[in-house]
Order: sequence, then C-alpha cells, then structure tokens
Amino acid sequence: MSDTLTLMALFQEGTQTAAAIDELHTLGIPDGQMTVITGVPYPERALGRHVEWLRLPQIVIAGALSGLVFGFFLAVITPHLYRLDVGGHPTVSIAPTVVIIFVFTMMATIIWTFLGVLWEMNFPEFGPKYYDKLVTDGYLAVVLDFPPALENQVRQALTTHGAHNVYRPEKQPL
Amino acid sequence: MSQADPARASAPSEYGERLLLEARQDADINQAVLQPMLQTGRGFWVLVTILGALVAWGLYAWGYLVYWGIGASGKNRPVYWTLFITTFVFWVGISHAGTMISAVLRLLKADWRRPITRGAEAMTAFALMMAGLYPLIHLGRVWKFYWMIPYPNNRLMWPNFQSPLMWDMVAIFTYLIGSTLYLYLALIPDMAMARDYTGGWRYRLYRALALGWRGTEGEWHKLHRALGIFSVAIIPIFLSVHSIVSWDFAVTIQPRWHSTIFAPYFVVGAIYSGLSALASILVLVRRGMRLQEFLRAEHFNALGRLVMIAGMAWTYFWFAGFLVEWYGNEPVTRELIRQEVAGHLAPLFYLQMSANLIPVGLLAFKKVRTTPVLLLAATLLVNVGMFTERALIVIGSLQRNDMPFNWGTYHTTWVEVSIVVMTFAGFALLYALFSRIVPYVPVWEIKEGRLRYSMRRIGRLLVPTAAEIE
Amino acid sequence: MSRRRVLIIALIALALLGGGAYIRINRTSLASAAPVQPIPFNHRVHAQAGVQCLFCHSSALRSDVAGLPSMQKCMGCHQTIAADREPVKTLTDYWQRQEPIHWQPVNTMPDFVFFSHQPHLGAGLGCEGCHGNVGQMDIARQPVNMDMGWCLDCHLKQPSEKAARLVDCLLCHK
Amino acid sequence: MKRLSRRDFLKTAAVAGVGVFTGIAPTVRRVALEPFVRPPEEELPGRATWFASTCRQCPAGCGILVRVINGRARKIEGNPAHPLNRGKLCARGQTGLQVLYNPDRLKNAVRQTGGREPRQFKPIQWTEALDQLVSTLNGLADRSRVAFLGGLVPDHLVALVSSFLKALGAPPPVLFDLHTTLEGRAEAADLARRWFGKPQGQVQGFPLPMYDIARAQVIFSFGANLLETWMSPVSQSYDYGLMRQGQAGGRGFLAQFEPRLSMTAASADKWIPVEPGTEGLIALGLGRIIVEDNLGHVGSHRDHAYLYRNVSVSDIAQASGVSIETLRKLANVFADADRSVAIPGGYLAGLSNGAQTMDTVMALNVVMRRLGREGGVFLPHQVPAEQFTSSASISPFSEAQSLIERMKAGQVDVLFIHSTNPVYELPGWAGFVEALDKVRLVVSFSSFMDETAIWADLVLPDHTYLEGWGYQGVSPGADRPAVSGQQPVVRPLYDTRSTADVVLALAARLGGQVAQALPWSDEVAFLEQSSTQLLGTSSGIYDARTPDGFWSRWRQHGGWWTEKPLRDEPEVSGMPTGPLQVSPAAFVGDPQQYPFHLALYPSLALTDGRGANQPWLQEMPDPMTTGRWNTWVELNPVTARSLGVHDNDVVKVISPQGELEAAVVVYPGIRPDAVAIPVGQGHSDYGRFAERRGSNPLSLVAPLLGQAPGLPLQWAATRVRVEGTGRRQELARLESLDGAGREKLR
Amino acid sequence: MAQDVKSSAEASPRWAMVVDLDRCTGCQACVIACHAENNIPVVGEEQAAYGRWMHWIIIQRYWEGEYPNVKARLMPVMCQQCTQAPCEPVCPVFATYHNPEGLNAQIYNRCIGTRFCGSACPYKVRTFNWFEPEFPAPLTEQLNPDVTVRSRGIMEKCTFCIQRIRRAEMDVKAEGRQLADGQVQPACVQTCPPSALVFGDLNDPNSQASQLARSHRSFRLLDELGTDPAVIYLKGGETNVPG
Repeated sequence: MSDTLTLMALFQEGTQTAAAIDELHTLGIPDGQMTVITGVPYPERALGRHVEWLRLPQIVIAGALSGLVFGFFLAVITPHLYRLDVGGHPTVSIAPTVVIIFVFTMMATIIWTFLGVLWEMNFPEFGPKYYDKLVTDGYLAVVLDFPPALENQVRQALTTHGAHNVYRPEKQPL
Repeated sequence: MSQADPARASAPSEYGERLLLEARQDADINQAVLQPMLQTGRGFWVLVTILGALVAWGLYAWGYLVYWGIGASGKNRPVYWTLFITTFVFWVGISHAGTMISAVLRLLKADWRRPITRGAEAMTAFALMMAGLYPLIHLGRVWKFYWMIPYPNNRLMWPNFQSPLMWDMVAIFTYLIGSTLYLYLALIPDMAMARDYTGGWRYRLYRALALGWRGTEGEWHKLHRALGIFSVAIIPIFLSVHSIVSWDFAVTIQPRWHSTIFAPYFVVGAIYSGLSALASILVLVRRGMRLQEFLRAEHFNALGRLVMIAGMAWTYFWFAGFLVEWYGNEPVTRELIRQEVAGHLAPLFYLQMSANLIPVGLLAFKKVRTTPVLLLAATLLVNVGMFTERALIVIGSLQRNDMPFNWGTYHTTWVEVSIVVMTFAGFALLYALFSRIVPYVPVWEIKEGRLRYSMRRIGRLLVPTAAEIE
Repeated sequence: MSRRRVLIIALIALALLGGGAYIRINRTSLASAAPVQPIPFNHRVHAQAGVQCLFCHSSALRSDVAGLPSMQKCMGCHQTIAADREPVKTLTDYWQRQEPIHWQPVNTMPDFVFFSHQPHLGAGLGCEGCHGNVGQMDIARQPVNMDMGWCLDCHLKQPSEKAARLVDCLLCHK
Repeated sequence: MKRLSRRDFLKTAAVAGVGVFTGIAPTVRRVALEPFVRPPEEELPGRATWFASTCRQCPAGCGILVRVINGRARKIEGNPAHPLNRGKLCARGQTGLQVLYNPDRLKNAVRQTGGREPRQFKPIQWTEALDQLVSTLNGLADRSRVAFLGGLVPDHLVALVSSFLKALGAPPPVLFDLHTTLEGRAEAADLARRWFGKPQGQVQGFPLPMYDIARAQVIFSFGANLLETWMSPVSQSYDYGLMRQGQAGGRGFLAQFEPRLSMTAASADKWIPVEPGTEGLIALGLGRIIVEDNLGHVGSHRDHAYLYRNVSVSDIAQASGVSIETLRKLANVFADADRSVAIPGGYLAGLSNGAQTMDTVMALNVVMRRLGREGGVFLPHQVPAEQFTSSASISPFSEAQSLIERMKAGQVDVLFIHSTNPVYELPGWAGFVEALDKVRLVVSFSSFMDETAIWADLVLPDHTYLEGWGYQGVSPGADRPAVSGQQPVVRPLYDTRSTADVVLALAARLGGQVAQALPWSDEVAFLEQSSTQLLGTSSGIYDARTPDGFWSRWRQHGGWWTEKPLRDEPEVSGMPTGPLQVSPAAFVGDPQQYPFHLALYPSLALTDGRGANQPWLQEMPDPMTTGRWNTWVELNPVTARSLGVHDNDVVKVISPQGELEAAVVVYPGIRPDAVAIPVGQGHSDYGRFAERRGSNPLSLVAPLLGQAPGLPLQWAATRVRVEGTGRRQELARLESLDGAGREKLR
Repeated sequence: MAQDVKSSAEASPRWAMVVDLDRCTGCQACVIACHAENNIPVVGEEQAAYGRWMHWIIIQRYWEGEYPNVKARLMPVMCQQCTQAPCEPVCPVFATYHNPEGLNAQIYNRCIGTRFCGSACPYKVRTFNWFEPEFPAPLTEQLNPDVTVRSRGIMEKCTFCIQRIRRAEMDVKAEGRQLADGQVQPACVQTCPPSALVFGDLNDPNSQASQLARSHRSFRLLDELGTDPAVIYLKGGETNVPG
C-alpha cells in the first residue's frame, strides 16, 4: 500500500469507461494494474483491454481424454479382470462398449469443464476484495493501482470521462 | 444507461412488447426478479403442503411395494413392465427441453431464450431426479441395486455392460450431473447479485453459492467460454440419453419394440413433450410469480412455434414407424395394431393421436401461442398424449407376444398410481421451492441482451437490431 | 489458498476412490465367535486323545454334510471314559432322557449356496483347510468368513481346465 | 425344523436343508442341529435314501420310489422296476407328498361330543377310543349289526377286515367310492365275468380285462378316458406312447367315441362325438358291417352273424348321428388292421344301457378274434398265492344302496368308514346322511375332516399311505402278475394309528373266534406272513431261503412280480345265445324342459374330489380348459351363442334333481346338446385348499325313475337346462383368453 | 466337481431336451414333477387368474378347426435354453448368463428383479416371484434341499434340473465312472408317462436325444427368431390309417 495507491472509479456507461481506460494507458498504467468490474458481461475488447489467455480448452480436452480412458477401462478391461465364462459368447462386444465409452467421455468433459473454469477463476474465493455493490445496479467499476505521484492526473482523467464517483476503496469480504 | 439512448426512448409502441428494449434500470430489474422470490403468499405454502402430503403418501406406497413385493403393483406375466417404466420414459423425455432451450438456442444466439433458460434448466434437473427414482422403484429387490454399480467386491462379480440398463444408469447419471452443473454455472453471477441485495440465511446461502464472484472482465470471459463448451458438450449427451432409453426396448425382440427408428423417434418425442411441459410451466410460474414483464408474448410465441415444429417432427416419425409396421404385417404387430385401431387399446390410441396432433394444429395460430391459457391447454394436452404414447409402447406392446397362449392384460393398482403421482408432486414441489430460492429469470443474461439491442433506422423504419458480438 | 482448497478436495476424492479400489475385507476379522453350545464340547481334548475328525463326522466322505455323531457314538466311549467330568455328566443326562442335544451350528453357509463335503474331500482337501485347526480349539468356532470370494480364491487356483467348471455359478447356486 | 422333531429318531441334522427354509437372504439359517440319539441303519445324514412303496392316490397301485433325506420325504417318483407303471408316475401320484404333509391333517384321534350337528371334536387317547369300540361291540346284541364301508382300501386291510367281519358274523365289507364308480370298475368286472367267467368262477373279484394298447394298431375306445383316470392311466399312457411311436407296424390309430372331447380324445386321431347312449348302437353297426361284408382277414364271420341279426345300419346311423359312410370307413379300419381292439369305457356304465353297450363293444373283439392276441384283449394271470388272488373287488352301487337301506332300517349299529367320503360322493337322494342318523356309532378312519368324517362319533385317523404298511394287487395294465408292496417311508408325523392295527387290536380285545381269526400281533406280522406265501415261487424276480430274507427283498423291491411277462388268454364261456340287444338309453328330465345332456367327467387333477385338498393339484391346469381352482361349465360355442353367454359368465345349471352355478368355458370339443362339468370341487369340509370353492356336480345327478335295483349309479343319464345369471366370475385359466382359440402365430 | 474326463468347455455336454408331441398326452405329470423337484410355490386362485402362476413348464393347448372336426394340439413349453438367448445380455448383473454347458443359467441370489429378461424372452417362460412364496407348514418338509427357495422379487425359470445334473456328475465322479446316456433326467423327463420327453447330450451323437433330434419330424419353437433353442420338438404325426 505504501508504494502504490488504489482508487476505485464508478462509471455509468461503457464508452466513457473505455475512453477513461485509454487515457490511463497513456498515463502509463498497464492493464495489469487495472481491474474492471461490471454487472453485465461486456464483450472482450469493448473496453479496450487485451484478452487474457485461457487454459480452459486444454483442461477440457485432457478431461475428455481421461474420461475416454476410464470408459474404456470399465467397458473393456474390467470385464476381463472379473471374467465370467458366458459359454462361448464374447465377454466384451464392440457396440455396447462404444456406448459406455462415449457416455463416460462426455461425463468427464462436463465435469472437467466445470472444475477447469473454477480453477481458472480461483474459485471458491471468499477473501476480502475491492468491490462495490453499485456494480449490480449497472455501474462499471474500475479499480487501479498506481504510484501515488500520478494521483492527480488519474483522478482528473477519470472525472473528465464522467466517472460517477472516485474514491479509495476498502477491501470487503464477499 | 437507458436514458442515455435516445433511439430507444423514442421507440414506437409496437416494440414495447420486446423485453430487451424495455426501458428499465438494472436496479429495477434486479428488484423485479428478487421481490417475487422474497415475498411468498399463503397460496404458496398451501401448495407446498399439498404437494408434500402427496409425496409422503407416495413414499408410503413405495414402502408398501418394497415390503410386499412387486405383486403389489399391477404387473403380471407377460406384462413385466408397466406404469413405472412408462413414467420413467416420460420424465426422461421432459428433461430434454431444458438443454434444448438453453444449449441449442445459446449456440444459435436466439435472444428470446434469455428469460426462460433457467426455468428450463431447472426443469431438466428435477425431471431427471424423478426419472432416476424409477429404475430403483421397479426393482424386485431394490435393496440390492448397488450390484449394478461397478466397484471392487468380495463376490468377484461385475455388472454386465452389455445390458442397456447399465447404459441407462450411466447416461442418466451423466445427464443429471451435466444439467445440474450447467444450471449452476449460469447461476453464479445472479447469486452474486442476490448476495448484494439480501441478508440473513439467504445472504449466507447466496454468498456461498456465488463463490466470491465480483464480475471482473476475466470472470465474465471465462464464464462465457465455459458456457460455450457446455452448450456444445451437453447436446450429444441429451441426444444419447433418450436414445439409450429407447434401446431398453429396441434391443429386445419383443414385437413393436424391435425397431431401428426408436431412438430418433423417442428423442423427437422427448423434445416435443419437454418443450410443451416447459411452456405449461412457464405459463404457471409467470402467473404464480407475477413475472409478466419478463415472460412475454414474444417468448411464448417463439416457444409455441418450437413446440409446433417438434410436434410435426414427432408426427412424421410416428407415421414412418407405423407405416412400416402396418406394411410389414407381422402377425403380432398386426394384432397389436388391430388392438389399437379397434381393440381394447383403442381408447388409449385415439387419446394419444388426438392429444398429440390437435395441439400441432392449434399452435399454428399466433393467438393460441400468445394467449397463456390457450397455450397452457395445448401443451398440457401434448403431455397427456405423450404419456399415453409411452404407456401404449410399454404396456400395450407387452400384452401381446409370439405365443397367443401367453398373452395378457393389465390392471393398475393404487400402489402404482400413488408412486407415479408422487413423482409428479415431487417435481412440482422441488420446482416451487427452487423458484423461491433462486432468481427464476437469469438477470445477467437479460442485461447482456439489452446491451446488445438497439434501434436502427432503415429507410423509414426503426427496427430493433442485435449486435453480433462475441 | 483457493488452489490449495481445490487440491485438498481433489486429493480426498482420489483417496476415496483409491481406497475403495484396494479395500479387501479381512475375512478372518469377520469370522464369527464361537457360539454357546449346550455342552462345552472340547475339540482339543478329543484331538489330543487321537480321535480323527472322520470318526465322529463320518458322513463327510460320502455325503453333502459332515454330520454330527449320534449320542450312541458319544456314549460308546463315555460310558467309561471321563464319565466323572462335568460335561460328560450333562451328556449322560441327555442320554438317559433320550433327548437330543441342540448343538449350535459353527460353520455356516448362506441359504442359497449348495455345498457338499464329499467332492471336496474327494479332491483331497483336508478338514483344516476350511475349518482351521479345530484340534487347537477348545470350543469350535468358524475360523474364516466363508463368503463367495473365499470359495473362489481356491476354485480359481485350480488347473485352468478344471477352473472353467469350478467357477461356474451353477456349481454352487441352484 | 425344531417344531417338527417330535420323535427322537427324527432328530436328524438339519444341515442338509441348506437354503430351503428361509429362502434367498443374506442371512444364514440359525437352527439347532439335532443329531440322532440312535441312528437308523439305512440313514446317512444329508444323503437321499429311496424307499420302494405303492401309490394310493387311485386304485391302480403304481409302484413308487420315495426320496427321503433326513427323515423327510422329498419327492415321489415311479419305480422303474415295477411292471405296472415302469418308472412313470402321474400328477396325482407325485402329489402324494401333499397328503403326507398336508397342513389340515388330523393330528390325533378325536371324539365328537354333543351330538353330530355342533361339530365339537375333542382329542381322545387311542386306548380310550379302543375301549369305547370294544365296549360298544361287546354291548351289541347282534354282532351282524356291524358294517364296514370302504373306498380305496388297501388289499391287506380288506383281507383283515373281511375276516374280522366274518368272525364277527357281520356282512362282508362294502367297497364303494365315486372314483371306481366313474371308471365303471364293478361293471367292467361284471363284463369280464359275463363273457369269460367260468360257471363256478368266483363271483367276487373277477379279474378285470386288459387291453394291449401298446401293440394295437387300431384302438376304438368307447368313452374310455384311458390317458386320464380310467383303470391304470399311467400304464395305459406308457403303452399309448409305444402305440404312437414305439411300434414296428408304424403309428397306431386311436378313435374315441364320446360326447365330450376328453384329453384322451384330444390325443386320439379321430373323435366321434356320439349322441350319449348310442355308443352301443355304433358298436352294433360296426359289427353288422364287418359281419355282412365279411371284412378283415380272420376267415368267415358266419358263426357270429346271429349276433347282428336284424340290425339295421341305417337306423343306427339315424339314431347315433354318425353317417353310414363313417360307420363303413370305421368298420373297415377296424377290420383291416392286424391288431385292433375295442375298449368299453367307464362312462358307459353311467348309462341305463351300459351293460348292453359294453357287451356289444366286447363282441367286436370276439368277432375279430382279438382275444389273447397281441394288441388285443387279455386277462391278468393270477398271483400264485390265494392270499393275493382275492384282490379287492369293488361293490356295485346296489350293495351301497342296500347298506344304506339297512342303515335307514336301523339294522346297523356300528359303521366303520375308511377312505371313502359318501356324503360328498353320493347324490343327495341316495340318503346317506339321513341313514347315518340311524347308526348308533359311526367310526371314520379318515386322515382329514371331510364331509363324512364330520358326521362320525369317532375319528381314528389312519396313517397316510407314505407312513403305513400294506400291499395292493395291481390294476390291469401290468403284463405280468404283480403284488405291489407298501411300506412306511417316513415315521408317522402325528399320533395316528394304522387301521389294520386297530382292527387287530380290536380282535385281540374281543377275544373268542374273532381273536383266533386274526392271530397276528400287528399288521407287519400279517404282511410278513402273507408275503412268505410267495416264498419259493420259481417264477418271481427274486426268491429267498428264509422268510426274513424274502420279506426284506419284498420291501427292497416294493412288492413281488414274476420275472417274465405272463397274461391269460380269455376263453369265451358266456357267448350270448341270441342277437345282441341295445335298448335305448333312458334319461331323467323332459327334453323340452331340459334340453342338454349332463356330461360329468372326473377331473384329471382331483379325480372324484379326493385331490381337492392338495394345492399342487388345485393349481394344476386342466389340460383341455386350462381351468384351475374351481368348477366350470363347458358349452359348445354354438350353445353358448344361443344362450348369449361367453367365457367367464356365470350360468345356472338346473337338473330335475338340483342346480349349481359356475363360470362358463366355451369349449369347441363338446356336442351342442351336451353340457360338461368336471367332478371334484365343491367340498364343504376337506381342509383349507378344498373348502368353499366350486360346486359339486353330483347334486345334479337325478335318480333314474324306476331304475331296476342292481343297476349302477346312472351318473350320465341326467338332462339339464342352462340359464344365464348375468354375473361374471374369472376362472383361473392358464391360457390367456385374449389369445384363446388361435393357432400359434408362427 | 467338474469331471476330469470332460473338463474344458468344448468337451462339456450340450444338454438338450426332445419333446415328442406325438407321444405327449397333456397329462400334466411333468408340471407337478417340476413343482415337486424345484420348490415352485403355489400362488392360489386369485393370483393364478391374473397370470401370476409360476409353473416352469406349461402345456399349451391350441384349438384347430370347428366342431365336430375340432382338434386340440397340446404342446409342453418350458425354458428353451436358447444358445442365442435374448434374455441373457440384457441382465445388468449377470443373474442370467450362458454357462459353459450351453445352459441358460438363472442365479436366483444374484437377481435384483429388473424383469428385463422376462420382457426379452419371446417364449415368456420366465416366472417372477411377485410375492413371498408361501409353504404352510408342514408342507415345508417336502422342499428339495438341493434347490434354493426363491424369495420375492426374483426371476426364475426351468433349469433343466441343474441340481439333478450336478448330483449325477458328483456321484459318477465319486465312483470314478462317466455319465452314461439317460443317467441324467430332469424331473419332468423322469416322470413323463408316455415318454414324450427325452433328455440328453447333443455333443454325443449316439445319445437318444441326438438321434431323435435328427428326426424328420423335428422342429424348434419360433425357430425363425434365431434363438437356437436346446429344446427340440417332434411334430405330432398324422395318422397313416384312413379315418
């Protein structure tokens, strides 16, 4: 807290927010120092920020593969481990195996998508964070850390772009 | 933000019915969704009590069944499967609409889906829970059901993965997990919203469920990706589930069951009955929770159209199957058709046909689609028809087989009926409670929709247009 | 911290699965305690006296059941031998009353299992193979919990051409 | 298990009973194991022991093997060595276990206190019971006022009782029951005596004729349901199998003449639904055609022509409703075959012209020279020991009637009733119940509280046949002389006592010449002695040096029979002197008022009703209607339509004598002018499985007015009418009515 | 208990039953024999009327023609012990399966009562324990100790009297002999008065069963379904005498 200063600015409207963010960029505040909190999903780049890279797809694919393997294990391997002589009939036949493998693959895909996205979002996470309930009422909140030296420019930049309210936020538990 | 949009402010009245153009503050929307949840009238509790009583009675009936044996139901030889399996198929069918709506329409970016997705997904989850009961209920020795679960055991025995019942179990379990997670994932932001507005136990609950959601860009972005993947992944599942259910019958050489068209036929039937059930439920919930401003004519109109299309598809499949059976003229099938057309199955058969076909005709009229009462009537009719259809397939077919000496008839018993009623009541109960605990309308999706909509002038016309943005 | 939580959850899940997979019930622990018998018949003493199992349980060689000795047989010896001992006195009382003794079964099988001693002895199995060293027991008790896995353990060890029939369900379940 | 181990020797290890007591459950049976106090020599715990004995479910006397484990009878199978049934056994025979283990058995002797109406039965000690009997018998002014009414009584008991009564100076026992009535046993014996009896041939117990079904190419059966209940059905079925597929000469031909398509007719190649009462005419017609066209290759028929003088085939065709062409064809079939035989069935005996009809049928065999020829008619060879030759002979109905008359006239003070149930089996008008009132002491030996036992003052339950001793001369069917031995396979379950022993005890207590007539200490002694009469017979399958040895072989084999087949060729001694006559059958009931013939038939499962207390037999489907657990009325589809009734509609069947109600079975195999009802249900007392189900069709049977004394019970001579009641009652069929009447689809 | 001599699945017998419809009289002796041997409960009038009877073998009767030329065909039907059994693959717990001898096994204590096999069976020869079976004492004394008494909720069916087969195998093994043809007889075959039922090993070309199976009269029930039953019927022959 000593070397950087944290401000939260509330905007009512997306375009202004975007402009403000551009201004802040020019002030030399990197994206990493800003967090934009919205009650509505704004499309990527709408606020002129770079899109962060996701590991979700890899997780899902890995999950799907694990499911496929598990399904195969259940449908093909285990019947041989727990072998029952069915009088010359096949212990394992292809068609039913396909069904089982397919279903288990899908099950794993679903589950790993869910786990994956939680992992990506660091959820569950109830610790204190910067937040303002006005966000749910449609406001856009911009939280940014910057060297105290810049405070005046920043405040000015924000207010000129119609920041509804600029203040030093308190971390609150969620 | 709305007053900041001149075009929308001056929107002509005929667009007033468009929810996504509605001039409302986000805060108002939140309130409009939260209020019906928070304030429950006496009527609601009366309903809950009645449903609870029905469920309790049904549980007693189930206990009775387990204690005395399956003989307490109306089954006999050769009619080994009856109302339990029928209702099982019915519920699995119902469960299909949820995914249909939210996943398919989400992929197709049909914006009218937004207010009804959650209701649909909840329906899926609860219908599946009810369906999941029947494989247990209909077991002769339910206390041994765990033998179907593959786990290392001292008997060195393993379930038989060649049995469609195993596929059933796995598939339904998968679908249940899938739909529940799907429901929950889309719920997180609204949980955060509810968290910010409530206190007491609700606050604690919502806070826990929100998992600490703030709504940073990153979270939204990831959520979107996840939902995208879900939508894709869950579609093959819901197709497979009802196909597998149909294979329970189709893999046997019981005449009438042994049919290749069964899987798609069942799936289409499922969508037909599922969408209808959704429509009925929406009409009721809209009334019960005063959500008129969210569930509007435009939604019922679109939903009604879907039902109609599904109905047409069902008719097509039914006829395709029937024609071939009739033409093939296999002795037993012939006998079954005779029973349906002029025999002791005729009442059911004609009920089925009329209840399934008439709505298709009715829903062709916008008046019917957009008038809640009429829509309710039509869609309820569909589900009566679909239930009858399943009864005909399961019970009807089993009464005839290759050896006339072994033909049979079937009368139901109070035990069976009570248990079937139990699941209907149970479904309604869960749904009612759900609607009081979870925002029935996905607020953030509506807000997102409104963000994308704007009026555009084409020549003399002001037309609402949605922005094609990812 | 949240990651750790996720990890912990995942680990617990794995532990459960793995544990489930490797759980093998320790049958001897499940073996039932010695039932209370009307007469505290002492196998050890008789064994030390050199009485062979088949002397009393004589039908084991020819029948499904090993059978219990008739009181006539008991009295055959105990007219004279150890007639003064307390248990033998009880026996004599029974004999005088011509009343049969209600022995409690020691080694029990579920109802739906068909078991015959004759083929097992025919295959050269010794009594102690299944009944444990009864000669060392004062009051006979069941040494192992005779469940299906226990039977199969042995049947599966047979030469493959025999095993084919020996693990057929219809061998013991009819 | 514990509950039932009443006797030390039954205290056997329960170990073998694995699984049979609690059914499938993870639980493990916790019953105490009870070792023998003294082990029986033949028992090996857990191992099955097979005892050879004799079936007593019907008079045939089949040999059985009973599987006994730990002192419990588990299964009854046919004795493969037995010459009669050759290892086979019918449904009834196998159900014997449910007689032994029937939950409604009498567990001890009881006395009826406070008159016969209120049915108050008090247990009584056997000694008391005997005392009472002795004192009553001693108290009799005239010992001829004692009577014994028996039905299916084992031969050894008949022998003992006969000599007992003889010694008392009382009339011989009357052996009469419904089963033998329905199969016309007495009449068959009469028939044989009329034709083949030596002038001085014993009047009682003349051997029944036997028909070589196995080797016959053509069989004409006149109402003989030889695959169901008639004579010895198991042996006849066995032979039928051979007749169908086992013959060198190719597949045999069976034609059945009867108004209702019985199971036998269903197995026949041709069923000719004759008008009841005209069977004799048909036989006449066939004979006439054979004689006048000189059919067959047995040379000339001239010397038999007189039998058929003034017989007009066309009149016969007229009367019987069988066309002349059919008659000619049948005559040719019968005559052309090398080995053909005509069988007069039991149902003929129920008609007023039964004797004449049977004569005409037998005449066909005579005319075709079928006596003593392979596939023809034989007489059984007598067992070479007089003890066994006087095989129990069934008394004709007339004797039963005269007994009833004597009872009514108060000439009977003590009445013994054994293994028959006249109150149920006789039509009401026979007046047996009223007659009972006049009897001072009625003693029943029944194992069950049946309709007759409840009228008894004393019920002294006999052992069931699986617990008791005895022997039995076999019914016709065995190709050699045979005596079937009966021995206990399990110890008696309850405090019952063998009637033979009771009789012997009585004799001993009465002393005097009675005691001398019956010197045996118990029935086993008597049997042992009887058996040794065959000691040293060279022709037997076994012989022994000592009586003991012989007796043990006897028990081991389950009786005695010769090593080689041995049958007698009948010599016609009583050839009719004049032409054969068949007077038209008389029927009770005016055809206008009562349009239908009443065709009673013994139920395959329950026969005359004695099987009704055995659940297996109750649940056993009737092969033709597949009905179970109840009585039904069979109507031709045409008849049903005209009456406007369908399957499961309850109809009222009304005869001049009585009426009953039962569900309809629309039955394609019956004459439109006939109504068939199975006998066997409608018990008012006979245990939980029999009571209050169905109705007893004998209540319909009317007395043939002016029927000459000596005529058999005219149970087929009643006419009835049928009325709908508008009610429905679902008959427990095996067959599904939805698929009824259809040939199987593929 | 497997015989050393015939050990591997291939060499093991292929049990089959031949039903000669020409001999069968429909006398129901087999039905009772089956009840006695296999501890089959009696269900009573009401249940029997509702199609809940439990006979493992029934004699089906089909009418042909009209009075007076009416004919009744009688046909014993028991589990056909199909080689390609429709009931086997559908059981989720292997309660019914194909055993090495080609028998269509039904393991009562494994059955959980889905009744899927019953729906799949085209012959409808499987019976279900709708209620707990009742054997009023002392009828329990008759029960066959070699056969489990089934409780409610369990499917059951004809087993070709597997307990008799096994018993015979055990005995001959104990005596060091081999099974002879006709030494194993299910209860129904043993008792059948006209000897319409013949039981034997199809793998033994000389067994009576094999010989009869080769008869020109032989056919199999619903053969076109391809279930390949082990029960072979012989047609009821038409008479060679003009009648």
